[in-house]
Amino acid sequence: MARVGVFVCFCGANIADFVDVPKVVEEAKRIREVKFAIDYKYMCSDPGQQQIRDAITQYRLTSIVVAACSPRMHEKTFRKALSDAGMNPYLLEVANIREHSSWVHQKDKKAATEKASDLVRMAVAKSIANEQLHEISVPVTKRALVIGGGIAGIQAALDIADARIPVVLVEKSPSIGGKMAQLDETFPTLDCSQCILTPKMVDVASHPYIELIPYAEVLELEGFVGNYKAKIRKKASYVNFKTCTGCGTCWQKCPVKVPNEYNMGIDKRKAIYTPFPQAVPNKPVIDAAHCTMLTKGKCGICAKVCEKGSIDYKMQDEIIEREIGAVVVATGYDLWDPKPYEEYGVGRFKDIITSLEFERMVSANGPTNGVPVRPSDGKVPKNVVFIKCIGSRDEAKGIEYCSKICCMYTTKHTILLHHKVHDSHAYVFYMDIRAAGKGYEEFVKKAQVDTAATYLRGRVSKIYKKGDKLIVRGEDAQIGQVVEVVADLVVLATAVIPPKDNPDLARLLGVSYDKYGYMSEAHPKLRPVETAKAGIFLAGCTQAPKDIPDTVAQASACAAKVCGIFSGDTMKKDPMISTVNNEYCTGCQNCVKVCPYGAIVTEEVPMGHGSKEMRTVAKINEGVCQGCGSCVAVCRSMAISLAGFTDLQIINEIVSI
Amino acid sequence: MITLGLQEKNTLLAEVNQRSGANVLECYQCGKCVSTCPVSQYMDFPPREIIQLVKLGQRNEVYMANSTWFCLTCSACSGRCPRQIEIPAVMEAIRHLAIEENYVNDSTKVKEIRKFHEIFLDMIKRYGRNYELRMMAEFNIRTRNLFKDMHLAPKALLKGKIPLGVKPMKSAKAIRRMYQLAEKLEKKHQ
Amino acid sequence: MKKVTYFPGCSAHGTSEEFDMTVKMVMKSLDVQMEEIPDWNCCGATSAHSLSETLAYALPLRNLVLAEKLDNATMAIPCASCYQRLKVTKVHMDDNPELARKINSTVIDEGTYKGKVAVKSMLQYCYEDIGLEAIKSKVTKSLAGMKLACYYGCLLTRPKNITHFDSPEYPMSMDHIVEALGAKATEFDYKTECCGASFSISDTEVVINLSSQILEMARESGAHAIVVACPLCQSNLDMRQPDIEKHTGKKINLPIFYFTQLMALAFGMSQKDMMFNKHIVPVEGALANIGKIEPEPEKVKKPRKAVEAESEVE
Amino acid sequence: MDYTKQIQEIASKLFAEGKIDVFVGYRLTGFDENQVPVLIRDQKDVSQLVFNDRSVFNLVNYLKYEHTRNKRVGLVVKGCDSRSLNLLLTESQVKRDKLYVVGIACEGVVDEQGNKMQNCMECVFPDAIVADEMLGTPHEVRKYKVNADIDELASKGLVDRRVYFEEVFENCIRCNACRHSCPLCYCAKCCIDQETATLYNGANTTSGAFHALMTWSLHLAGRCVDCRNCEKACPSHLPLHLLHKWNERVIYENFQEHLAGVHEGDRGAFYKYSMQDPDDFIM
Amino acid sequence: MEAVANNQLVSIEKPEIVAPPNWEPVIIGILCNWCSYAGSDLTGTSRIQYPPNIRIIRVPCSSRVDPWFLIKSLQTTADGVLVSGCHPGDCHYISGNYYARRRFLVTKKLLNFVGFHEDRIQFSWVSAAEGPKFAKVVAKVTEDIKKLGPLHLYKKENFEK
Repeated sequence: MARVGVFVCFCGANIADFVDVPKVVEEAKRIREVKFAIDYKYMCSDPGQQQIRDAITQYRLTSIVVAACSPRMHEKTFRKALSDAGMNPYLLEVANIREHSSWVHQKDKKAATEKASDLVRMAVAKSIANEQLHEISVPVTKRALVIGGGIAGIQAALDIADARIPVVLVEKSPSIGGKMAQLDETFPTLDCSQCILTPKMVDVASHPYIELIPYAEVLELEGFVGNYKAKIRKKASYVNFKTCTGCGTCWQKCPVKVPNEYNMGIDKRKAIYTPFPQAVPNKPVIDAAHCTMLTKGKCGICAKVCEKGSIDYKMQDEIIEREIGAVVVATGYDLWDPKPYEEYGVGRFKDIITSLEFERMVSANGPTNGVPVRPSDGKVPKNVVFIKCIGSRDEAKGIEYCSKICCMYTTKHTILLHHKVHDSHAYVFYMDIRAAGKGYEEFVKKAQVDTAATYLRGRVSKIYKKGDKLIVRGEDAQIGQVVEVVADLVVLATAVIPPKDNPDLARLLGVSYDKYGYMSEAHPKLRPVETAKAGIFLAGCTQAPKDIPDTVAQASACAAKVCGIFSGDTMKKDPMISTVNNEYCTGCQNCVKVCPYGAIVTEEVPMGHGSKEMRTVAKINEGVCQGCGSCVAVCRSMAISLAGFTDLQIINEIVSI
Repeated sequence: MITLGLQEKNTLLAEVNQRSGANVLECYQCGKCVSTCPVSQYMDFPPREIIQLVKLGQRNEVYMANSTWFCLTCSACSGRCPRQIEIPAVMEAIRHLAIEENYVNDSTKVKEIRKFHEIFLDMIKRYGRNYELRMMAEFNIRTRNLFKDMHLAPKALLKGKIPLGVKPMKSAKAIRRMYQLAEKLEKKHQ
Repeated sequence: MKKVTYFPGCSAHGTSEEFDMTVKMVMKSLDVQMEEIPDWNCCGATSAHSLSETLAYALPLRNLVLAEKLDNATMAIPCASCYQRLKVTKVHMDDNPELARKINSTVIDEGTYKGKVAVKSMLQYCYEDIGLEAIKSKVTKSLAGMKLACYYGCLLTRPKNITHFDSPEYPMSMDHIVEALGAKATEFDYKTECCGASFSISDTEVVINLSSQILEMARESGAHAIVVACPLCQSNLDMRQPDIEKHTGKKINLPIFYFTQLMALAFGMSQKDMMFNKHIVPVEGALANIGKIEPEPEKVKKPRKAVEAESEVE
Repeated sequence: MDYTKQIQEIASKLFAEGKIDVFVGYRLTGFDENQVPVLIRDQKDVSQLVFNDRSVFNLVNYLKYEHTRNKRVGLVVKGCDSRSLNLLLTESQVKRDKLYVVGIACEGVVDEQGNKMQNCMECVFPDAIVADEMLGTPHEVRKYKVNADIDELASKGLVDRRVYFEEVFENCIRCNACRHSCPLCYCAKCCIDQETATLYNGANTTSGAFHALMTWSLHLAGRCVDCRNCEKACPSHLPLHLLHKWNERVIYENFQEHLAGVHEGDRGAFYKYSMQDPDDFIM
Repeated sequence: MEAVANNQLVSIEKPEIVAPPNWEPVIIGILCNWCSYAGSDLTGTSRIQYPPNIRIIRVPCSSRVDPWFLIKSLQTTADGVLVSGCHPGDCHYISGNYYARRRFLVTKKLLNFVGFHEDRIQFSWVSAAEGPKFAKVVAKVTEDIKKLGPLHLYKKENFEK
């Protein structure tokens, strides 16, 4: 016979003013199973909890009902009180008589009291069916996987490795460094991007706890937090990294020229190449799509000139597996292709370039030796028009959101332009200047005052050609007039978008992503680096556009979260998960089909006791199950039940009203 | 000066949105429409400002502005609007509302434009089709500008550019009936 | 033989008689049979939708209803303004059956609107239904030597969600057609700027201002003439050209052709039928360029490369 | 439609080659022209087998009993039967390699009075979908038709329907013949008999019948293939097909024209979803 | 899709038992933990008032709701049921509500077919931020069921509370 204790809370006046608390206690006492009922001013306070603890021992209670605020508020508190008194904490039920009664029926005390009594009775009925549950502990593999080797991935990998946790860093391209390696200087301090990034890249390569796998991609991730298994494909580089010294003879002699991605296609690289001089690892790879030896079987020069014999045209992709405990996703961003801006003549006019192209031009190691030039005739431009919000904040042609960094990098570009071409003039068409950040507004002021960049408030409506100039037409809303700027060069601040394959990666990882393709954080405010899937974290622009300081901060936060998971040898997990009753299971595997986490597998069990004949039944993986109950509702034979929300508990609630 | 906060509710906004099917609240004043509009320089308020005035509920300014009459419905603005607002529809909605509520902009230009449209519609009512020469002549008479475009006339007529007659429609009656029914429908609508 | 429903529009019997004539000639030679909508009426143009929402729909709807009585899948309209009104009406009626029923009540004597005829501009019909190949095959007298600025105006490609034809900013269909005729289309950035349209009569100042910019940009592009597909554009650019020249003090002298006139020309038809005499700006100067092929500036020939396109080999 | 000879030959061949342990078919009742299912275990009994338009029962049902479990089985299936077999295969209840399926391109079967069965008149897939061997000339896939009884009942008022079904549930005697005859009801212990369910509603009452039949029809929603074994088995002659056909219609019309057991691997409408599913009934 | 339009089967259920004076319906609300239960909590913290007839049961996800909970509720204590979950696409458990939505539609139609008024079971999507919406939903459901009167159909005979 169940012995239930009921504890009704006044919550100061919050409940007591609108619900007749003594009446609720009285009603509770009339329930057969209730052996003890009491009210108190604040049940959650220490004296309140003490009453529960005392009553448990004194009345030999088998389950507890607390009628107070929402269980989302204090369920944990009261569970703690139960376990302090030596009782299984999952024998607690909370009747929510504050949010669901006293606060929402303030005009009708009688009805509110009646409802509170009903809620208590339901909780009592449910608690009778409660079972003792025990936290599940799951072993942890202490190795982290970082996907993406841009500044976010580099920072996360270094921070985790510094805590002496092994890290596997997988990078898609031949070198780590990411977008930051393409930048000339960084706002708002105008630090040289290479100067601050390269030391970190070298650290990654030499760190004893980091395994760097460049030119590779993640193929599969299975398992659950603490126990993932990742399949990684190492793309064939056709160069044996173990013997290659990175001397550079091969790429000097290679006859095939390909547009150089690192310089946004402004100049050419070879078919065997390192992306840029400071690349880490500084070993070349062969671009299989363009190498004539690999496409047509002709050439073979690099193999001839390589003294170490490191070139291997027969190399195949290799698939490796790593056991890991947590994942940091840092896949970065792409830039939006401005082709839909037909009114600007994008694609028709050579002298319209994107900001990253401009960045490469003004970069000291860039294709034009740090001087911006007009692609059409190679002349140095005088009047340069910068147009912001290309694709950003434009749901008609691009995306709805603000890309966050364009205001600042455009400001930086006006200053860099002024530095590189002293007699130039920058015109900036903007809609708003979003300069919220440390030193950002001062930086904008510097551009507007020191370099006298002309800021025009409005979106450009049309660009057309007159002679060899581009005429840029837009409204300056500040004077309410249409203005036309005669420009030599137009720079488009194109929007930040997630990498094209982000959704694929997200699906592979089992992480949700938004309509644009950014991966979704678990909570926009309180859990900004976690994903809804335990053990997978987000750093940098893979979650949303952000600048370098924010990216680095988020990467370090990810590292802290990873270290948190790895702080013990096992992890604790809520026991409210599904279990299978083998006796009833028919092995139809509907549950396997609907489980959103792949937490259900099958196993073979004997047909009957001692029987040799086997049959298939479902089996829940405790570590993976999140306790949604989807499987329970599709189980026709009612073989699966969800601890904490069993059919019996819910039916008890329904019939006891 | 415009004083805000006196109106109980911005009914203008609701009416314009309802009539046009657009939502002018989406406008974030980027001004792309203004520099796109071929006739914004002739307008009292270019499209961006008209929309802002609608948002501010300034019925008189909006209705009395010549902007809506100057709109050529060339749809260049709406094609480029980043928020995809159907600006020509907004302009049309305002124009119809102004006509219905008897706001009359009596600047010469607007009067001429309006007269032109009225004569044009009248012409269709009478003949079912447009009769260009008569149209031009009637317009000049009604706007008391007898000699406008007279310098074009000899050349145009001589070259047969503007023919002297028109092939009339057989069932002009059907058109007149359409006009009556349309009028009735619009009355009911109001 | 193709069959198509034809809606000539009021101006076909007035200012753009030459468009109407050449369309008929060209279609005949392309083996297309045109059936004129019996007893069509004016589409209402800008005036109707300036003053009355109902009439703006009712006038075109009557034509749409009449067109359904002919048994053709498509209707082709030479006048851009008529095309726009009919297409807008069609799209709105198809989207909103309630509205369609309401407007239909004003022309119920003619029948019930079903929405089964596709509405296309003559340009669209030539480009999509006839096709460049068919046009090319009829060319007997190439227009090589002529440089032409193709001017589309507002209504043929805009708004995109109504017309669903070509680019609203930088369309190329007419350019492709004139190139199929042998002429060269110039890079012309004012392709879709407005000429002033219906202000032709009511506000000449606007028309002069807007048209002059278009003419100037066409001149700048190196064109010998402008090609249009809209009677109103033609009349604004042609008839107002003397005024514009007087106003700006610059000689322009750009004849304005309908694209069908040039098609007829290239198909080797008699110049007399094309009614070039109706043009205010004389066409002879521009037509004199036919056959005068400028020698291409000779390029310094580089040694042929082994691998072209994406990559190259030194 | 009479394939008696062919089936006898096939069964005899299968036994001769040692390919099967048991053959599930039909035999005559012995006192009239109607038929009952029969399990043939020996080649010499093959002559008992018949097949014509009186072969109404869905033999797939016999795959769930011990007699056939883990044995190599030969089986005759019509269009509707094959769909239920498809479902059993998908739900891992039978192994395809242990079955030899004789598929029939079915012309429709008749009831005891010799009238064509209603479900045959509305049949969408008359030909067996799963088969090792086909008999008869194949048909084209037909258009889905809404059941005539459903149409009639749905057009009545709510009160009429309630009165109608109250009588139906009142007449149920909870004998469970329906679920025993259903090839898709193969649970070791039916949920309706489990403690949680019987706790408040186990009795043989109208409300108990209501609860049992509702749960049963929902478990078969999107899976029922309309073979009407249940109806034939029901001693109270309840119009059980109404519940199934209604669900089938709702599912067909709302969930991308889903029909049960048509595709291999398709578990039924409740085990998949689409973004286009109707949402307008939800506030 | 149109054929079983949502209003097609609704007609008035004839109440055989006349509602006693001061009769108040009992409505069972089954809410998912992450969106609707949180939303109902927000209704509370915002002090938005709604009729007191609803009794709330917490489940982890709307996909936990087995149709026979609804049948059982109507057979035993409830005059009406409301099930509420996360908006499509917002499910805490990724896809639970999509499966649930299918079951709900079929259950609702089936119960209507055998004689229950359609308003007896209702569904809603209420997010954790939609406190006011929850109050509105409850008010509407309560009002609908008050109009229908007490439910007596297939009630468990001699059921003792």
